[in-house]
Amino acid sequence: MKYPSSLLQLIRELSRWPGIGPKSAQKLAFYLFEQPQEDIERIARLLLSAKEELHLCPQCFNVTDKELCEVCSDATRAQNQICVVEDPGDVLAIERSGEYRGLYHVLHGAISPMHGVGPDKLYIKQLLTRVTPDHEVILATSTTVEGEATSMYLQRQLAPTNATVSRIAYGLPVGGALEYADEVTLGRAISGRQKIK
Amino acid sequence: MKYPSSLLQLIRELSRWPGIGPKSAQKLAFYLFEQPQEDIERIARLLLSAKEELHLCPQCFNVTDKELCEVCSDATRAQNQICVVEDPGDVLAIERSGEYRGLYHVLHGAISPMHGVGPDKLYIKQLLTRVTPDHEVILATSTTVEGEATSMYLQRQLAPTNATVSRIAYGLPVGGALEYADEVTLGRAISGRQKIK
Amino acid sequence: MKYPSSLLQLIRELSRWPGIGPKSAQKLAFYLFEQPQEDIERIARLLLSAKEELHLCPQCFNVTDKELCEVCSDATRAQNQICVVEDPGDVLAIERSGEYRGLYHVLHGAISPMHGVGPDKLYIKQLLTRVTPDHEVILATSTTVEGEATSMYLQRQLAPTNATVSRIAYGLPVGGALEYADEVTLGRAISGRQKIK
Amino acid sequence: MKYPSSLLQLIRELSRWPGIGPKSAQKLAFYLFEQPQEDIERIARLLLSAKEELHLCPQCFNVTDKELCEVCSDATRAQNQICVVEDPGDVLAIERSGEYRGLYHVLHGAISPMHGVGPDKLYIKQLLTRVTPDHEVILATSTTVEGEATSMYLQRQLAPTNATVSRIAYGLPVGGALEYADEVTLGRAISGRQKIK
Amino acid sequence: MRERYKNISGIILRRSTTPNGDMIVSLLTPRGKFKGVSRKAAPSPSTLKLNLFQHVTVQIYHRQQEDLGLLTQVKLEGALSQLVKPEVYPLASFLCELVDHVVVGEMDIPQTYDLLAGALRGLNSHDDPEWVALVMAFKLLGSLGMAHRTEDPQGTFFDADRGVLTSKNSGIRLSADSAAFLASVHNRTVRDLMEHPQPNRKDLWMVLEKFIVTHAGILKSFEVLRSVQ
Amino acid sequence: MRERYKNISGIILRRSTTPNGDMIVSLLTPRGKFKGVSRKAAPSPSTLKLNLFQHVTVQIYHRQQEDLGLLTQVKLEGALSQLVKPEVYPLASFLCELVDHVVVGEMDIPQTYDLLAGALRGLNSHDDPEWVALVMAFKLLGSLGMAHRTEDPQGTFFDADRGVLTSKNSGIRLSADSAAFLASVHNRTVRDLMEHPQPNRKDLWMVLEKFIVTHAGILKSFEVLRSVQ
Ligand SMILES: [Zn+2]
Ligand SMILES: [Zn+2]
Ligand SMILES: [Zn+2]
Ligand SMILES: [Zn+2]
Ligand SMILES: [Zn+2]
Ligand SMILES: [Zn+2]
Repeated sequence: MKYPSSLLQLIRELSRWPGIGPKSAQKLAFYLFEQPQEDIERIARLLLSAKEELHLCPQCFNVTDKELCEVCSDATRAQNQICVVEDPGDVLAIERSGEYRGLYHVLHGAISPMHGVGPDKLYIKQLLTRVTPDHEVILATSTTVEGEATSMYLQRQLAPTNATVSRIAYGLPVGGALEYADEVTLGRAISGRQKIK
Repeated sequence: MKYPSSLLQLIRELSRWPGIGPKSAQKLAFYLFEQPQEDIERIARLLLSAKEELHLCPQCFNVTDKELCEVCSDATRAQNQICVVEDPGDVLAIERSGEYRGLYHVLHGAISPMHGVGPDKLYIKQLLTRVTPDHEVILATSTTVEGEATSMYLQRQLAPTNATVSRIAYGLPVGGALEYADEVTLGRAISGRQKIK
Repeated sequence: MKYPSSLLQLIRELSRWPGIGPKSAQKLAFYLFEQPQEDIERIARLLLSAKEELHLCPQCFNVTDKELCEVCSDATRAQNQICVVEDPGDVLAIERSGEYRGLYHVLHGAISPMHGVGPDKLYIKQLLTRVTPDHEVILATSTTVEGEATSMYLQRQLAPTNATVSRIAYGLPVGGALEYADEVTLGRAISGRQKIK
Repeated sequence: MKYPSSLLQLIRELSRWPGIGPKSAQKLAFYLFEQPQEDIERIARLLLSAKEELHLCPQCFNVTDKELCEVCSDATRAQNQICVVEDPGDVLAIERSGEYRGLYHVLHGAISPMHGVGPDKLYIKQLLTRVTPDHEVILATSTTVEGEATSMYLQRQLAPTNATVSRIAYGLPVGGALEYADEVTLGRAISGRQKIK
Repeated sequence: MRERYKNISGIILRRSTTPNGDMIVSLLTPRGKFKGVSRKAAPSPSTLKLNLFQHVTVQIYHRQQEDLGLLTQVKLEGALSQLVKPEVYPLASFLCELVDHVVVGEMDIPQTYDLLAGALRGLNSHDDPEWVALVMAFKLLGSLGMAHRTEDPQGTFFDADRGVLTSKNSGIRLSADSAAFLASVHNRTVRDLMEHPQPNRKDLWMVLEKFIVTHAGILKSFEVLRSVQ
Repeated sequence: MRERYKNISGIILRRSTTPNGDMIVSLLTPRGKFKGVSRKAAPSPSTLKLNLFQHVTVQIYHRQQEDLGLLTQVKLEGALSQLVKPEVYPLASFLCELVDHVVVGEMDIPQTYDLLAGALRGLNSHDDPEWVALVMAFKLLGSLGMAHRTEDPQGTFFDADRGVLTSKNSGIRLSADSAAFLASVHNRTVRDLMEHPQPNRKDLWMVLEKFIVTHAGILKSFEVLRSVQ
């Protein structure tokens, strides 16, 4: 039996999406088929309008549907703090934490020579032009080898700007038992301990 | 910060799909945003055309884009065999096995009183009208309690048709070690053993 | 700090046991240390007495603490049926199923040239001397490539004995949905289907 | 078939150990049976000698085979630092990190009213008698609710001693991507960021 | 050392698959209802054994800050093969849904547990499964503190709102047999009740459904139950 | 966005279970050898498909700082049912162990991949599987840069230490047929070699084993191979 080609194409397309393997793609396709017509139309419109309305903020390179993104155009946020992250999703995560009220800068990746990603492929130049001596730049790239390398590279590049540079804390994730932390993290948690006044 | 609403809506929509949690939905949304415009248009068209072109075959209730589905309209397939399955995906799976050359009947579910699914919610009446005394009806519903109950129910309903009724074999899945089979399966595998000539 | 050597040795020993990683080994060691003295003595005695009292049955090569194992010495069991399995644990599993009342033969492994296990490393010769033309030999090795190869090898070797030889059934495990069965298993489940009288 | 009772007892005993379920216990029992006699004897001796030789250090309550544990009797370690942990395994983990050269205090648990563990069930009184104004007490209980509650309780109890009290750092585990950190951890990682000089 | 692993033995009341592909299982034990999740609904030997109505022993792993324990090992203790028969399946579904609906979390209910186990065995083998379900449904309600009251032992009406057998002309009118049954069900043994099946049960089913709907809520299996009666 | 999921299609060279209960699988692809782990050796539909000699497409999830990717989904592309026959199984095991032994990590080996796939198909269907194995073993070695050399095309000795066909009286003495085979095997097509099977192969097996032992190390399947020859 040949499967209906529109179904096959849909399955093939879905299986290319990140994190969706061949089995899930088939399940998804049947799921979508069983949704009412108007839902499918809504999904299609959502996809198109998301693509159409969204672009990168010219200042922080986060995803936005405004000319300047909502963070960059919010005068109540600390204008002298820039939190540097790898991906737009990281902005979302930090915002959800509610602990940060400054600006962002999205690099759109991390330096990874093995994958052919050099500093020039990231929005690093644009960061350097934003930073003045009054700024605090918070390096919030991930703590993977690539994230650390990117963080180190940025420290060097930011030195001439005379801005304050800081790195997010290493330590124990909240809610964890010590036995589940690896020794490197544990070492960092000990050496980075905080005095309780 | 408020996230762009088109992005939020997309994330919310994707997180409703089966097998996609909130984290994956966000990842997917950003992935889709990073695809070129024409790819997004293609995906949207795929979704719409899949929905538009596909419907249930009026004979076997499998998903198809033809008037009668490809299996039902294939004269070379054994017309006197009907394999009864729960879902369209099961047809795909059995076809891939290459072991079956008859027709199908898709019930679109299994009897589950606790979930409010009685026999009347499935395409059972339509099956009964198809079956004649010359048919072999192969019950290929799953081996869960729900699938077994459905199979038992169908056996009773099919009795008056005088068709031959058979049930797919229980036993050890191919590629497995005995220690992973539970005792019920193992018992079936022993009692259903096949003589080697 | 050097850890107490008796603790380290215990952890190292436990981490060698199947299914116990280094983390669990440490956890177990501390758990054992926290047990009362008499419990530890009981465990030590259990280990020693299990090793001392147990040996392989000279007829079926299952683990036993009798001269002849309990199955082999049970006159009510069908003496003309021999179920051939890879490991003693398989006997336990089949017994729990309650579907079998014959004798066993434990091979203690499956043929695996890559791991240096040829037919001569298994209790195959001993099986061949047991089998007479009146026997039914049920091949219940696993359905992995290694188990299948062993089953095929035994079929050939058993042919001259004129015994009836059968193979456990392939099919769907009880309790499963079709979508989880791979196509090979599904094919076997269809082709091995059973008529319902 | 009744299984050999020494085997059954061994399986039952093993299945009581933490993290070992009924299936793993059976596997382990067969594994142990297949080990040579001298190995089993060695394991039994290990168990007994571990129990016999080990006890709690009268100063820090870590597990040791010396009168005073190796850390407590090591004059080169910083005598004015006490790292408070829940379990002996935590000492092992911190030692492996190589970042700490002071002393320890093992509480043997965390406060958990739900499980009937109050402060009096832990070695807290013994800690309070150790601490002088010159000490730095590093609270390294876990970051779970129980660990936090214990840490807070200790802060209160330690206040009158005038010792310096600190808490291990919260933050991102080393090697992780931001997207995998929960928002609470992320918030802590941002607010606890370290200036790079 | 706190233990994160727990072994629990009980009857599977319900299993459902989340959109995420995980399987959530409700287990009735003498100590209440426990829920666990089996990741990804993959047919590991574990999930295969997590079938409706079965008696299993599971190992539950409790993670930090998650309320649903993870099912890590499953041992099948017993399965009743006849519960899938068309005349039995809706009845077994109904009893399990009822118990799942009423029992919430940990509570001491050894009697309810024994009654449900007995009910399933009865449904599996008795030649009048409908009577088993009817008797055991009332008994289960009683064990959960939801027995109806008897205002008048001679009453021939059942007032579902108040949950009483009454002689006032309100609610469901009962046959003499049914009235006698309702007046005595919570005082008689299961064995005695089973030995005196009642041929006409329409009104008892009506009473049961109305009583449950009023005092516990609507069960999904009512619909299927009615369609097969 | 970096992708942590990768789809890889290849042939399963080896699978082994760790003491921990995980299953580690070696996969040969045109781009080298990949290893992945399937957790806990539970017979998820995935692990069931991860059988020796099979052609599969797997989804590998790469976690931070772990070199072994996690096998998350498996699609069976093809399985050859006759490889378990007693006269074929040790031969298939031998070829896979050889390739698993020599190929280390990522490398561009489309030819080796095609040869192994062809060899397994040949073993599955050809009525002289031993000849298939012999020819393909030499071809596989050649594709991996381990071809023996020909010092003298008329030579009738094989010097395994130097890996040469020679006329000097050293090493294994060859029949005329075998010497001709060894002189030409790397210049002839598989088809041509298959069309001219050689009845006497004892010395060729000796050459092959000695050559592999000297230049690649001992294979475990040699022992079983010898016992069934
Ligand atoms: Zn911006
Ligand atoms: Zn059709
Ligand atoms: Zn449907
Ligand atoms: Zn025996
Ligand atoms: Zn053995
Ligand atoms: Zn000490």
